[in-house]
Amino acid sequence: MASPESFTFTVGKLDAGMAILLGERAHLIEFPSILLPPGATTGSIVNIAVHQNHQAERKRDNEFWELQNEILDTYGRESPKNPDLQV
Amino acid sequence: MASPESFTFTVGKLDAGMAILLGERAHLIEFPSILLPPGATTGSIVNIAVHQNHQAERKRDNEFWELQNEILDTYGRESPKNPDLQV
Amino acid sequence: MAIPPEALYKDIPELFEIDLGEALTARTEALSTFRELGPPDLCHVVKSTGRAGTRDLGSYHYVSGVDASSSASLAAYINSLTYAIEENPTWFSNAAKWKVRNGCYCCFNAFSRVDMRVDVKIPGGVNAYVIDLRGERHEATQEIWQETYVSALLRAILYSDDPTYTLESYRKLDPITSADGELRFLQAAEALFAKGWQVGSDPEIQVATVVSNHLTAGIMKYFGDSGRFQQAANLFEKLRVHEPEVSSLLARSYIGMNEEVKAVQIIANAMKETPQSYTLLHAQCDFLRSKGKFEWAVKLARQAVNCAPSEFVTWEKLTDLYIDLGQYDSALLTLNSCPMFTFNGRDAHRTLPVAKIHLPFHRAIGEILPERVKTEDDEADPALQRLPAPGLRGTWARAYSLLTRLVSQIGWDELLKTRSSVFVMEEEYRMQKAQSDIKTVPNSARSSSGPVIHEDGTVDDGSSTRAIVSPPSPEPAGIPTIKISGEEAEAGQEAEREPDEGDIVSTPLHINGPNGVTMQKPVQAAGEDKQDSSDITAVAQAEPFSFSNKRLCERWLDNLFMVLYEDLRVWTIFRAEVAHFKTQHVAYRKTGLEWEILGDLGLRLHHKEEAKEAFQRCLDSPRYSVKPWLKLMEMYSEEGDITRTIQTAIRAAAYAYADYTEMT
Amino acid sequence: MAIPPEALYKDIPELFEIDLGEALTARTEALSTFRELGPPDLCHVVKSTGRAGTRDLGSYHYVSGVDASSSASLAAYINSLTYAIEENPTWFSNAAKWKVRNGCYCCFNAFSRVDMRVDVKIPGGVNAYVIDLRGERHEATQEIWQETYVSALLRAILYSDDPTYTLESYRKLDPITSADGELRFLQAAEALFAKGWQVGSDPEIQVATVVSNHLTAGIMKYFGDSGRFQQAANLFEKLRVHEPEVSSLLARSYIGMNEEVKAVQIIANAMKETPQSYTLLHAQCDFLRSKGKFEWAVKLARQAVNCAPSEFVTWEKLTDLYIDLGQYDSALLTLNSCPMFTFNGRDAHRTLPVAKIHLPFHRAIGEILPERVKTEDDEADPALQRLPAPGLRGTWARAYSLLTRLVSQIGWDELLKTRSSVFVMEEEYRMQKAQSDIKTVPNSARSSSGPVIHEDGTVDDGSSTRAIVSPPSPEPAGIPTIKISGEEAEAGQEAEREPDEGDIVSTPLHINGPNGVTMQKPVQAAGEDKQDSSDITAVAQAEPFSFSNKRLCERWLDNLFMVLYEDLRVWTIFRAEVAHFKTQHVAYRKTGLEWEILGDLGLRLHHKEEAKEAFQRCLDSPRYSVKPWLKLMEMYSEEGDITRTIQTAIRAAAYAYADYTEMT
Repeated sequence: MASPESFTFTVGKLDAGMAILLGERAHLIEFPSILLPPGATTGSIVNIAVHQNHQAERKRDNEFWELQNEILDTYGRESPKNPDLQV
Repeated sequence: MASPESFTFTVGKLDAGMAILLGERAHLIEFPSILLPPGATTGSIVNIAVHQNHQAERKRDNEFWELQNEILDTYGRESPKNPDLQV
Repeated sequence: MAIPPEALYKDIPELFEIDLGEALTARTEALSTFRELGPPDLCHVVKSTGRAGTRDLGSYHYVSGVDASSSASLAAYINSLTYAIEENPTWFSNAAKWKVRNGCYCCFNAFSRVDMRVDVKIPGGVNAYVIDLRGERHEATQEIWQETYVSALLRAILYSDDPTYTLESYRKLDPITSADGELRFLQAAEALFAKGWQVGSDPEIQVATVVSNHLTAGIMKYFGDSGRFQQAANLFEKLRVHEPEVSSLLARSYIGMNEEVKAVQIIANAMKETPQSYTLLHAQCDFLRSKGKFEWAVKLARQAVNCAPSEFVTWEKLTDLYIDLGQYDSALLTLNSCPMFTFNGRDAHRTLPVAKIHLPFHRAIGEILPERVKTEDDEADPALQRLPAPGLRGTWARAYSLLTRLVSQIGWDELLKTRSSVFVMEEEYRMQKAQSDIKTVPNSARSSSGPVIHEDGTVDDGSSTRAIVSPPSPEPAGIPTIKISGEEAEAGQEAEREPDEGDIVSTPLHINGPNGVTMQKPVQAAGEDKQDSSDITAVAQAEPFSFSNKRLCERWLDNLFMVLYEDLRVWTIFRAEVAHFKTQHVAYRKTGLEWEILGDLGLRLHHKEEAKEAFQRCLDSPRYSVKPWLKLMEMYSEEGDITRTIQTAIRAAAYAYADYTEMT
Repeated sequence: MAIPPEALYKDIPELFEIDLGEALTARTEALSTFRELGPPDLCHVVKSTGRAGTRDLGSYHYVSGVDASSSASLAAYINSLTYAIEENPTWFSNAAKWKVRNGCYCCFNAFSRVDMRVDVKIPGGVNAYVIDLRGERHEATQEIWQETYVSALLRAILYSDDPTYTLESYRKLDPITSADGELRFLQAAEALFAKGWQVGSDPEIQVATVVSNHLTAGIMKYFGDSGRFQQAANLFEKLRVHEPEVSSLLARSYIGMNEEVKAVQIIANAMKETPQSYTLLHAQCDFLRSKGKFEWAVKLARQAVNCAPSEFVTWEKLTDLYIDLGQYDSALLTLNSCPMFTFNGRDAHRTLPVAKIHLPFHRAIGEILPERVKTEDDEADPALQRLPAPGLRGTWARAYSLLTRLVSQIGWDELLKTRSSVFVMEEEYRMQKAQSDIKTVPNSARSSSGPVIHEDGTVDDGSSTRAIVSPPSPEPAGIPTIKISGEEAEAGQEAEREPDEGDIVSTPLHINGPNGVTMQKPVQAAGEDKQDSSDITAVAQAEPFSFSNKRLCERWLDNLFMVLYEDLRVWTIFRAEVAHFKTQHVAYRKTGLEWEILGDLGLRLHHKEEAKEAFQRCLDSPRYSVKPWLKLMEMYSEEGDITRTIQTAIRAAAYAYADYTEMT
């Protein structure tokens, strides 16, 4: 079963770090308080929507492999030559 | 400072119950895995948006006070009368 | 060292010290371990002959119900002990005359967390002082005395008839013996009410509040047990002016007085001031429940959970209501979300080795009771004695009670079906995980994140930090290891239950469920802390579940299912035996203790009639045990059978008297 | 019981048992407590005269470096002890002739978690068997022998020069004395490589992996210390076929051989197979760092954190790089996110009371060294001895090291500014909370949710469940209570630091910072577990923070700031004194131990030159201590001062020899 687009929870308890959110069917979760909207208090109802950001993933992966290539180009192409000693 | 509309995190570690999400500036949070999209894995980037649902709050509060009124009407209006004994 | 008989009390139990004063020292050292109300009062005396060469004796006992409102009243108690020593059997005897030389009464003040001490020299003076948690002495103030007085009263009220609270040499006096005493109690309770949260609360309460604590529990119990709520109501009327939440107690008092309309109005008004108070919501909820208005009640219970999601009692109430409504899925899911609290038990003294224990016993009352000696009636089949359920305490006991209620309504098979429809089962979990592992995880990463699994199957999961790894659920204190006839419950192992050696039946019988269907052993559910099971490798790259409509089962709840399985298995065997012997017209024999255990088992599983029969069978044997009488007393009382209630009450009172409870 | 001198070993340290065989029993009982590599081998013998009436003596010592690949090699060691007993001083003496009657060698197999035992009777047979964690005997297989051999080698490599590992009567032999021995080690390591994770890992590693464990650490140390990476590289070349992650070790080996291009290529190729391996990312990261390519390195370090957020080392590396880059805000925030692990220390034997300790000491080597007796040079000012930093272990020690690096770059004042700009400070937190409390919370709810706060300020926060309340951060093991001249650090209390009685200066001096600015004592930051501070009432209805750009400071990090403050305070006073005495042309006197402590302090704070001076001053005193020589040896070595390096190395070797390290 696919997850819904958005979850609805009631704020049950609020601390500096974590909040307890209560959902339907006795669902209880710990949720980081810092993600809640500024006005949220005990008893508030919040909607939470989580989506995958495929575009950002692609961008990040591209940057990573570009960096790998740069490293390889810079440091992995040639072995140092023996110095040519003039006697 | 007001919270932004949406937060972006990278999934760092995934367990059956909780996931570790990593944000900018070494921000680290524990997040309920059940709220993540079905395809999310370690390394996925997710956007999280949390909004207060004022409408649902009003609806809930209205229902609560209606219930209170019903209870009061049903059980709190009259004291039982002494039975009228016919001798 | 031999204790001469002429040094003993006539009627009072006592323990003789090995080293003089060690009981006081031990109590002082233990003070900082008292978290709540503290243990009963300690009364220590030094007995002496006054003769040179005879060693003084240190003797102590525990006592509750003594008026601890002033040094004079405590000194009076110690003085009363001087007349309590055994008289010389012959007046002209040359045996030494023992007297109480001095005494020290210790009474824990749970509000200020100090020990009140009264030293009495006989003859001589009275010296009262306070010992704090670091063992330092202080002056006692009038406020301290009041707090001490109330602390002592609460212990007397709450500990005296608590069957789980046993203490050697514990003397129980009636704490309040006059209307005047009652008035003083009420006045003191009013003065200290705002501090009530400091004395702690029931084990099922996470955070003591001004209305959920031992003080309020003591008040409600004292007046509730005697059905005289008027005084309590008067008290709460005054208090709710400052504390709107007190309305929940006031409302309950009025309901106890059959003043329902008034109670409803009080709740409605208070609700406007404190709509977030779960105690208030519960008071309203209980009322509606008593009227059968479950739909309304469940809404309030849900609201209470929202207000206090960290409290066990809010989830418990909601679960109960889902059972009332027949919503068993929701009941199980709600039960699964109950927070479990470590069970600490009552504050206790440290037990010391003693030179002698003296427990005087009188024939007069003893003639009604059986001999207090161990006989074969005190033996029982190991299978009965090792049932894990009696070991449950606190929140686990209460959660188990919900589970047994559930099973008594829908039956074992239906319960298992419900369970597997709401919780992820072991096999599903493993298959799901296995697939993810194969798809996403490179070879080397398999053992790189998650616990280190050794070849021998043990798991070394290292230390984790708070923010990174969720700590495992606390090990349910009080649930013993479950052994099913010596065989460990294996995860994923589904097997027809076969009784073998060690079961209570000597002849192998099939285990028949209530409908004649064979009873299935429960499959293990996939729990939150399955990460550390040796058969599942935890992997960082594992995908999340796609069962979004199913929940992970808490480990403690899984354990309770196994406890329930044990109870049901034994019960089923027992009933099958009874039926079998009946059809054979053979007498079914059990020892007194076995009948007692079976009675408890029947009660746990809500089989009242069979439990009653079992307790009645207890009485056929001359076993010294008060429990059957107490249980039968409760049952007859509920049935309205006055005659039998009184008969059993008399016997229960006799047992209490033999255990140093003095009724006035 | 007196131990006759003729029963003692000539050269080997030993402990004599009170009860015969108790050392073996104690080890068997402790087996299940060994979590990782286990303790050094135990060699127990029974000495006897053979005469009737003379009691046998039980003697044991610890030893590492013995070849544990077969019962024959262990038996050979025990046999060697028969020649080690003191000769009779006069041959015609009538004193009893003591002999080793039998011996038992115990060697812990960390892979299979069993103890290998070899019993030898002299004269007589050899009996080898395995004792498992439950104390049961088993047959030894060839595989078990191989694992035992490697376990013993790893202990010899990793424990022998670990200055924090002290053990009485510990004899250290060279584990590998020939090229053949080295080859055998490599072959065994290859065979057991896949099981390496079972032997555990460094205290800073949360989860041992196939490339992060004591086996890989031992290999890298053994070959790395001698700069002979070729053999290690050969081994890893073979292994990486099965385990791509091994490429990280291979690459490090090539870098150690100055084959950088090859290393880079290996990493690049392996990265394609296992891009999620943090060890691989770190190998690349370290290489780039050595080239000064910090911008590239930090990207890899960030990626490593994403892959392994539960590992301390990934956050540590990232923090280091932010310091390299001068991004101090990010450094502090990253440091704050480091997971902290409980420090367990090395597996240890249980210390038993002994009848006698025999530590033979020879004049020949002793002439180079000072007298091994306690003198006033072993005394030190209490202020120096109570510095908390030396007590730090594991992840806390490493995190502290990052903090001192940070402060050495930006200075104390700048560090405090950075701190208060990224973390919520106590006062801000309290004001924010206080406002929320006043606005939103009705009177009765104040004490209704959150910990119960007693009148005396103690807090009873009750038990919580995993899902409901986050458990408090684990108390950092090893950080002692910080007392600043006896005064507790008070939250929100900002005060000019004034030295008083107990400080190392006798004359009061101002504490001057490096720039002549007075040093400020740090204000406490608002931590995650502030909920249980008595001055802040936790309230369910509290609003969340509006400081979304500020973070809550972890309690352990706050503690480390206080530790740092202590270190800096003492250092500042010390340097001020030095300057003062110099201008007065008065000799600045300190004891040997004090100079040693000041040297350590200087090193911690990255003041190398001053630390070197302090250690040199240690040498002026005749104090028996190897530390100054070791530290100076490292410093001279880094400076390339060959002569001095050798001189100090000779002295360090002399100390090691006097401590029963036998060099071949």
